[in-house]
Amino acid sequence: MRTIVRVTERVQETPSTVTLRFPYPPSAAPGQFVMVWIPGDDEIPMSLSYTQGVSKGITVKVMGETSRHVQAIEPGASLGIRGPYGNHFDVRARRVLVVGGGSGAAVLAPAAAEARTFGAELVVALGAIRADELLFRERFRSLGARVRVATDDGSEGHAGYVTAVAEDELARHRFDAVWTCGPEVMMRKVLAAAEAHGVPLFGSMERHMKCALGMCDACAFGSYHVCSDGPVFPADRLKATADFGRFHRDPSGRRVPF
Amino acid sequence: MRTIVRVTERVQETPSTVTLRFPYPPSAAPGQFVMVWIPGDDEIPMSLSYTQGVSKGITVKVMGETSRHVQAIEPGASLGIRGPYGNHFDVRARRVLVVGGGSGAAVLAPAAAEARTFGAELVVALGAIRADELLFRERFRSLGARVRVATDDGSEGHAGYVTAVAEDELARHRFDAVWTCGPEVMMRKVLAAAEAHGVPLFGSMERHMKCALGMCDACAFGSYHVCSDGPVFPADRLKATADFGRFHRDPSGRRVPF
Amino acid sequence: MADLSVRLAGLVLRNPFLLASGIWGESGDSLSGAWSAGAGGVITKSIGTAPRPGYPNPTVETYERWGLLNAMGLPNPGIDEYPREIEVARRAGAPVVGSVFAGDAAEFARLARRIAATGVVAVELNLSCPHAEGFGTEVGSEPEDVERIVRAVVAEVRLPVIAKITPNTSDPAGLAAAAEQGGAAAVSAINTLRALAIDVHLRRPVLSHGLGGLSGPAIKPVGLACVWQIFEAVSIPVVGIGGIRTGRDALEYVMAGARAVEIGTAVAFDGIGVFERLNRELSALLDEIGYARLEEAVGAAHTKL
Amino acid sequence: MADLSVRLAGLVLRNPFLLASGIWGESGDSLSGAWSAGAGGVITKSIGTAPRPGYPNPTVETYERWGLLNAMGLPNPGIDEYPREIEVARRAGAPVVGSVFAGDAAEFARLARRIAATGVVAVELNLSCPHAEGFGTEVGSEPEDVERIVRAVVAEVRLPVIAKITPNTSDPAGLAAAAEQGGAAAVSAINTLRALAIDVHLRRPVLSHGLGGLSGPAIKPVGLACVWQIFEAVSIPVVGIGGIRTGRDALEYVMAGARAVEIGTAVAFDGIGVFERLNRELSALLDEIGYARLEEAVGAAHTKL
Ligand SMILES: Cc1cc2nc3c(=O)[nH]c(=O)nc-3n(C[C@H](O)[C@H](O)[C@H](O)COP(=O)(O)OP(=O)(O)OC[C@H]3O[C@@H](n4cnc5c(N)ncnc54)[C@H](O)[C@@H]3O)c2cc1C
Ligand SMILES: Cc1cc2nc3c(=O)[nH]c(=O)nc-3n(C[C@H](O)[C@H](O)[C@H](O)COP(=O)(O)OP(=O)(O)OC[C@H]3O[C@@H](n4cnc5c(N)ncnc54)[C@H](O)[C@@H]3O)c2cc1C
Ligand SMILES: Cc1cc2nc3c(=O)[nH]c(=O)nc-3n(C[C@H](O)[C@H](O)[C@H](O)COP(=O)(O)O)c2cc1C
Ligand SMILES: Cc1cc2nc3c(=O)[nH]c(=O)nc-3n(C[C@H](O)[C@H](O)[C@H](O)COP(=O)(O)O)c2cc1C
Ligand code: FES
Ligand code: FES
Repeated sequence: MRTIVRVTERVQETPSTVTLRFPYPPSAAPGQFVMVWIPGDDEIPMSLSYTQGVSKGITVKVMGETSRHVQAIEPGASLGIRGPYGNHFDVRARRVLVVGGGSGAAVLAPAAAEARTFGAELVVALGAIRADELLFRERFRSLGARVRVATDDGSEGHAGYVTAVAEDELARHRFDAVWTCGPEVMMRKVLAAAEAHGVPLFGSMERHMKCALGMCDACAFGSYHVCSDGPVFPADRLKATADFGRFHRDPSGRRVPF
Repeated sequence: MRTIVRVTERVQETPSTVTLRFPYPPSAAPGQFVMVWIPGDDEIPMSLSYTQGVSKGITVKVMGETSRHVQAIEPGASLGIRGPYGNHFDVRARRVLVVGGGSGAAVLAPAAAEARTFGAELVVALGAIRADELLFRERFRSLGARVRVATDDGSEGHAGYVTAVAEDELARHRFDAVWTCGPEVMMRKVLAAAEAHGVPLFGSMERHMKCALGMCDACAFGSYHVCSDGPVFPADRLKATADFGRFHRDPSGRRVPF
Repeated sequence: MADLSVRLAGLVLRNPFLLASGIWGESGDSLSGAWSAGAGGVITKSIGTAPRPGYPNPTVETYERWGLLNAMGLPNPGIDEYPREIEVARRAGAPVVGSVFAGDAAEFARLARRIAATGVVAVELNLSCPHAEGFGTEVGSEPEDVERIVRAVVAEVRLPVIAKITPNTSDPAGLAAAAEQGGAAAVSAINTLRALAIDVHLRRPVLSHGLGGLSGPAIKPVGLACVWQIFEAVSIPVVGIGGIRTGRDALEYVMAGARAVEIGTAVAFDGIGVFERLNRELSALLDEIGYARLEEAVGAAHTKL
Repeated sequence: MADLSVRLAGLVLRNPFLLASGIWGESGDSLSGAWSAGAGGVITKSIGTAPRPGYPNPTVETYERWGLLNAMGLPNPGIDEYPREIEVARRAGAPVVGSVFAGDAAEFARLARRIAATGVVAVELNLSCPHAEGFGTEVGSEPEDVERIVRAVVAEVRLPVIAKITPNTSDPAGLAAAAEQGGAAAVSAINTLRALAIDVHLRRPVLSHGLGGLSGPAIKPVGLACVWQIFEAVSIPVVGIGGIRTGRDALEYVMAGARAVEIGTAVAFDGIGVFERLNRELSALLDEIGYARLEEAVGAAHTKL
């Protein structure tokens, strides 16, 4: 069963990223995702970037044909939504280092927002290819987070990978948790750093998804399914999974290297 | 869905009538019936003669092959039960004349029992072919009812039909309600008498039953279905139905005269 | 308020909701009761040459809240007695469709002629009961048989002939096309799916006949697929059946290609009041979606694939 | 504690609950995960000659709480890549049944030979997927085709061959008998029922492929009827599939004639923990009814009619 929702709002977050808001009453926790059906086109997994209240949101980065179509959607258009699916971040942490690369910030922002309601202290390490692609920087700031940025082209903040910023923060401060989402190579590095400093890490994973019901095996990730055992995995599960950062599966189920 | 129950008790009520008790938790009201499946044999409608608590009961008169099989059932045997179905007597009446012919007392006894818990005054007119076939006479008495009997062969009480006793009671006393169950010709007469004295009457009807779900039309009774609109009908519905006391339908749906 | 009336094979129905065969269909009073309750038309129990008591009980078994198994065994009063029931329903103003079942084309034709003479508005052929030896599915599973039977009936009666197709087949569309070939004015689908219920404590099937037919919400997706495939294969109208309980269910069938629908098990689950609710729900839904007339929605989902 | 082990076509399974094809079946880790979770054996996703991405999403649609529609489109990594997944599962100790699909007997035989070489304990032939053009139902709906395909495969492999039969047919028993004739060691039934879901607001089918297959509790009575009919028609063992969610469901299939059962949609509805619960429930139920061994119950309901 899908619920057909009408898009109420469209926000161009960055040149390549758009947020769509729509009324969707089921309760959701940050980290959870929905399956978004663009009628006449594909259905793709999207983290909820707004989880509180009835007006939920997704924040979509252009990756290919379907995400381009999603981006082109205007208020008034219909989407089919099912979910939310999957597990979520434990938002009752006290001092959290949030490490986001690219569209990874989409799932981290609502987690940060909910953590704030529990009084968490937040440091956000945000990476993007260019300054104008830094997603949700203002949103993190307005939550009272200390935000540090990294850009591939050096147009703002640290020139290079956001992992360096994360390593620096972990070296200087004590954290109770690291939350991360982004390219798996990035997450591998953040994991290594968090481990070196003894900080529990939770990473949000992506795999090709079809059923989102823990059945079809499309999202197999070692002995886990990202749709039902994830998308948020603790460090030990990530480390125990040989495919982490190395292999994913294409829609036919073939194991392909990143 | 049937529930398979084990018969816990068998009571020979009269030479031709047996009560079977069995645990069946669903709540039931007097007047309602269950479909009783004798595995390997037929499934037939039976009023609940015991409606209170978990231990329900049915009281079966031998009419043909299946009711003979039901009678032969001993404690420990399995029955399939579904229901209870249908409507029920309104047991919050104050002064009730209960008129039962033959196995009709099976459905009237639990109604009388529940009416007593609301403090009703009960007069019972009970008819049978012979004195030893008077069903539930002691049960009515132990409820504090005044019981008058009629037997076809005159072996006890009024010699002749129980309708004469009912007419006599209606002529002498004021009642708030008449409850009746028995052969339809009998109920027709009781209805006429109750009407003559302005007393509301409720009669419990029987028709051939298959689905008991108000679907198959086997129990069609004019514009009603006995299984879902009945089995208890108020006088006006009985009177409005041309078939009452005149026609019933056989298992093929043919209208046949009584 | 959207217009729910539909034209079906020359008939005009006030709404698309027909009482399905076998439900409230043995007595004239029940047929007219369904009409008063809001049905767009009523279909009789399937009538045969002689009276039949049907199978012994248990003849039905509910399956949780989403299905119902039955093996009634085609009980019916027979064609000699049944016309009086049709007369009762007709006098009440109900458009009555006469359903018949038979073992071969000649018997179908004889029965159809007799029932046509009672003033019914159309004849539905039960080519699809899954649990009666010698009838239903047994005569309606091969396209040639379907075509021959329909042709024989069409030659005998001037009324629209509706062929009721079985879903217990690899090719429902092929059977429907055969019915069209034989001259059917419409096809209806689906009848029940062959099914079984077993009681593990008693170690036996529940229904006295063993095998029965599954109806109710459980079969809706199967009925929709049949209607969809049939709609693509024929140009005569399709009547959708199977698991319809809400206005939305009905509209799904209409968009899959049905011009009208039949309502069976919902009467058992929700009572005869279901017709009024179906009318209300469908009308509200059409308003919401923006259809002025139900007929505009027939087959609407086919344009999209 | 009743003995749940079953012998099936020369195999001995620790319990009758096999992971059905298409569920947790693309990766070796998932197959061994199902085995660790308590399955009696695991069946691979149906594997074809070349990698197939399957249909675009939406590929599944849940139908209330009692059914699931899918049109995955037979995605699979292809027979060249898949053996490594089987190897992973085998190393974990799981008895793996290799499922294959193909467009004709020769391709079936080739695929069966290749998958047989990977150390699987049996081969299941998907003759029954209802929504893949050129495969499944399209090659498995005629007895002659079924017999020819099975015969071709049996000639190529020494392992037990299980023919998976479609329910989208008028005569499942005839198809099973044809499989037996062709030399199948067992038949399994049922695959999904052809089905459709429509979204009335969007006026289109929900699944990208339009037609799909219905599985889950909704189809249990249909699966039971197929197994019942097949059991009466063949003497090779039957594997029951369709809507099994509880120990009682499984025992119904066993009493209808199944020696083992497959579990599909229940994994989606209840999680992989369903295998442990099924074992527990079935064992308790057998104790309650008074069976020491599950095998004693096979076909038990047939003696009663
Ligand atoms: C749990 C989860 C949450 C996600 N959250 C977000 C988010 O909040 N914002 C965001 O921009 N992206 C998110 N994604 C990724 C997003 O689903 C893909 O970027 C999107 O599907 C691309 O579709 P496409 O047709 O545009 O790309 P394609 O051109 O089809 O492919 C581009 C990339 O997207 C991947 N992709 C395509 N289809 C799927 C699918 N069904 N499931 C998973 N990946 C797919 C491909 O593997 C490929 O790597 C999430 C993915 C998952 C699994
Ligand atoms: C609502 C209702 C409540 C009833 N309550 C009682 C009761 O408490 N005690 C009692 O002794 N009897 C009761 N009966 C009557 C009882 O159902 C029949 O006497 C019984 O079915 C006879 O079955 P048989 O096979 O022995 O008789 P048969 O030899 O088959 O027939 C004898 C008579 O029983 C009738 N009968 C048979 N099958 C059915 C059926 N499926 N539905 C209805 N009538 C049937 C026949 O029409 C015939 O008149 C009730 C009937 C109904 C409709
Ligand atoms: C109790 C019962 C009796 C039925 N009898 C008949 C019948 O006599 N003739 C017929 O064509 N279909 C008969 N059917 C099938 C229905 O007309 C209908 O096709 C089927 O039940 C599916 O619709 P539903 O899901 O709305 O019930 C019967 C169905 C039920 C449940
Ligand atoms: C998502 C999904 C994928 C399936 N893929 C296959 C397949 O590849 N091969 C096959 O033979 N059956 C496949 N099936 C059918 C199942 O194996 C099973 O026969 C059917 O789902 C009925 O069982 P269930 O009700 O327990 O799910 C699939 C079913 C589902 C739900
Ligand atoms: S998407 Fe199907 S198992 Fe996760
Ligand atoms: S018994 Fe079927 S309608 Fe009453």
